[in-house]
Amino acid sequence: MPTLHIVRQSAFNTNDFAQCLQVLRNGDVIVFIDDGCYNLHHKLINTVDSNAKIQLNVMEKHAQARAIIINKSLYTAINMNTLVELTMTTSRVITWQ
Amino acid sequence: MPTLHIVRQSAFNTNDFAQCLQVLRNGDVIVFIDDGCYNLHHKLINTVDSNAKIQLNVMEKHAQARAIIINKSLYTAINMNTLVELTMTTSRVITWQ
Amino acid sequence: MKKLAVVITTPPYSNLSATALDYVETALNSGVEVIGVFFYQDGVILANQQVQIASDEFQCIAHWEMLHQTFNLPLHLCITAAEKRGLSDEQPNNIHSIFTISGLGELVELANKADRMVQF
Amino acid sequence: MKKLAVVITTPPYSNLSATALDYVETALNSGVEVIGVFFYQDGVILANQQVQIASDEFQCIAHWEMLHQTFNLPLHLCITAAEKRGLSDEQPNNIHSIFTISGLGELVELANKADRMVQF
Amino acid sequence: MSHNLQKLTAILNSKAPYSNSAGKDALDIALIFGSFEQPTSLFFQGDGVYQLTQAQNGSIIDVKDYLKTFAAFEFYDIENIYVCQRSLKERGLPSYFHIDQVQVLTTDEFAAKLAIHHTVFRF
Amino acid sequence: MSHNLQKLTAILNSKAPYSNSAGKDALDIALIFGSFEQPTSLFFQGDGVYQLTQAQNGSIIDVKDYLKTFAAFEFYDIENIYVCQRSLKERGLPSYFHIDQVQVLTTDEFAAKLAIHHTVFRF
Repeated sequence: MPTLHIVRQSAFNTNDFAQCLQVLRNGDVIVFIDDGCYNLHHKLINTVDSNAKIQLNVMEKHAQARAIIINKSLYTAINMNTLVELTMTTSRVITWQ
Repeated sequence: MPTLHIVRQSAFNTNDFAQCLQVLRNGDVIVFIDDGCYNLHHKLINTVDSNAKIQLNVMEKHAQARAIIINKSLYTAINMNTLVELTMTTSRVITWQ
Repeated sequence: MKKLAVVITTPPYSNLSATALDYVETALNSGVEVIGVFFYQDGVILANQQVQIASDEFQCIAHWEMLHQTFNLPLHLCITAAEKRGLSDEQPNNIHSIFTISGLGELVELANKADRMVQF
Repeated sequence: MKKLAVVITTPPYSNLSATALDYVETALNSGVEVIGVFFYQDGVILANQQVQIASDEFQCIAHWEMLHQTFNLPLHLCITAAEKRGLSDEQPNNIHSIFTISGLGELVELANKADRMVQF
Repeated sequence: MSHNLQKLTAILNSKAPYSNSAGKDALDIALIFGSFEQPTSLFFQGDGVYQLTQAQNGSIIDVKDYLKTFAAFEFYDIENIYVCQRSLKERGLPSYFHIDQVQVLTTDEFAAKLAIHHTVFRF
Repeated sequence: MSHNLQKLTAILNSKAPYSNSAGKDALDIALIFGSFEQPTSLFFQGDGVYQLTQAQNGSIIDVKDYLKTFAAFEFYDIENIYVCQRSLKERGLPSYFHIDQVQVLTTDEFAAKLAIHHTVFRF
């Protein structure tokens, strides 16, 4: 029953991503889109428990527009089709904006 | 040449107050209004250098509406007339919203 | 086929609403049944016919119109949120005709019928 | 007497704009010369005549109208920001008559003439 | 209207009550879902917990005090009201509120409760 | 129009460029002040520093790329462009930018520069 978390805000600017991290559960899926892509380089990302099997995805074109480099060993770069699929294959969606 | 800093956002929610603190100079004046009143109980307030003679003011009715208790040994409770006066007696105003 | 409903709360002059449009269009093109898009909060400003966006900027509304027509996509406007922002169904040339005037009851309906509800 | 100018960027359906109104009214009542209020960003929505606020909620616009009339207070509407949000000076019943249609040049003028410029 | 009583809706409140209209917009949704007899839970996290603080008074700052309407939740059968303990602690807030039936949950409990809902709106 | 060349205006940018229209709204003000020959300085702090990042491309996400207009600052005699070093460091950003003439300042220098201006707009 994983939750899809769509993260749209920069953690450098607002508390939204920190709140998202508080409700993360094993097997949940995160997708960073819009200004959420800045979180790839925020220290909060290091607090994600590596044993919790959280999938970390980034909307590739949103990162690219912002000249944000995606470390592909940590993040999966996805497109909008994959986000639509993830919406349907997870059990619920929370948008952090 | 003190600056008047009008702080309108909760530091629990956004980075604005942290940015305000970065540009504080000796003798500056802070007024917490609107959701800025929540900052009275945020730990960032402790980073204000007590030697820098920063005046800390709170819009009393804004705090009261939110049931925020004002520690009057630390903060001066002011009304809107005082905010207008401070606008004129300081050298510039920055609104953090 | 799974049913999707979308709530849009971000204003048309922000790129956030272009993302929402991109998402809905991608869903429709990939065969997902989008049972409705509900505009709430600042999302309602999109429905204002008088909105003027510089011609060299992205024309969000024209794109929504195309989706509405191509896929028969229902676009629901929350009238309470709209009235707070100066839209009126009693004035001419005000609310764009591709929108259905709705209340929050429609959101209940969408939440009930959809397999998944996503907020943008 | 010192001259004050105010820029308002917050929307009328937020209490932040009530604070702005309170500030301007207090300044006027205490004898400060308010040379103008400039509405920008979401602040422009206040000028939309079609905005409907429930009758038991605070009627911001009625209060601004009173200040405008009592103190001859200039209220400048940034037309570019307004057009992005669906206001139009070419439509009837659209922009409230207490506002002057202005451009950002007016903000330069206000910044020049005022002893102090405050943003709300 | 098709009813599906198994479909649970959560409304997650993250904004303080007055400077932002999000709290009121979320309340309107909660009451509509309640009036259509949809099972609906309310969650308060981050600055959203300020919506539950006792002794607030919006009338001082010209806000029509929508927080008072929270007293109607029982009438609408909205009985699952959860607040994040960590958010309260971070803000130095007590665990008593202006309405009854508020359950204070640890982050794990809060996350687990949220995860039983089919739809989550966040304001 | 009455000119007072001594009156200095600062525009303090605090928002990232795309999801929020604040950067564009601030740019419009900067260019108008510039065209009226008002001495105007630009400050970038917090997420505002992302407006200066090299190699961005808004066209990928359907944004008309107003950042390109930054190249016109010189033409408008907007030559004082300051960025907060601490904000850059916190975000792991380098000290090179898509326009010239950007001065990287320590927090103390940044604060001191801001304090010579008569009017400060923050977006």
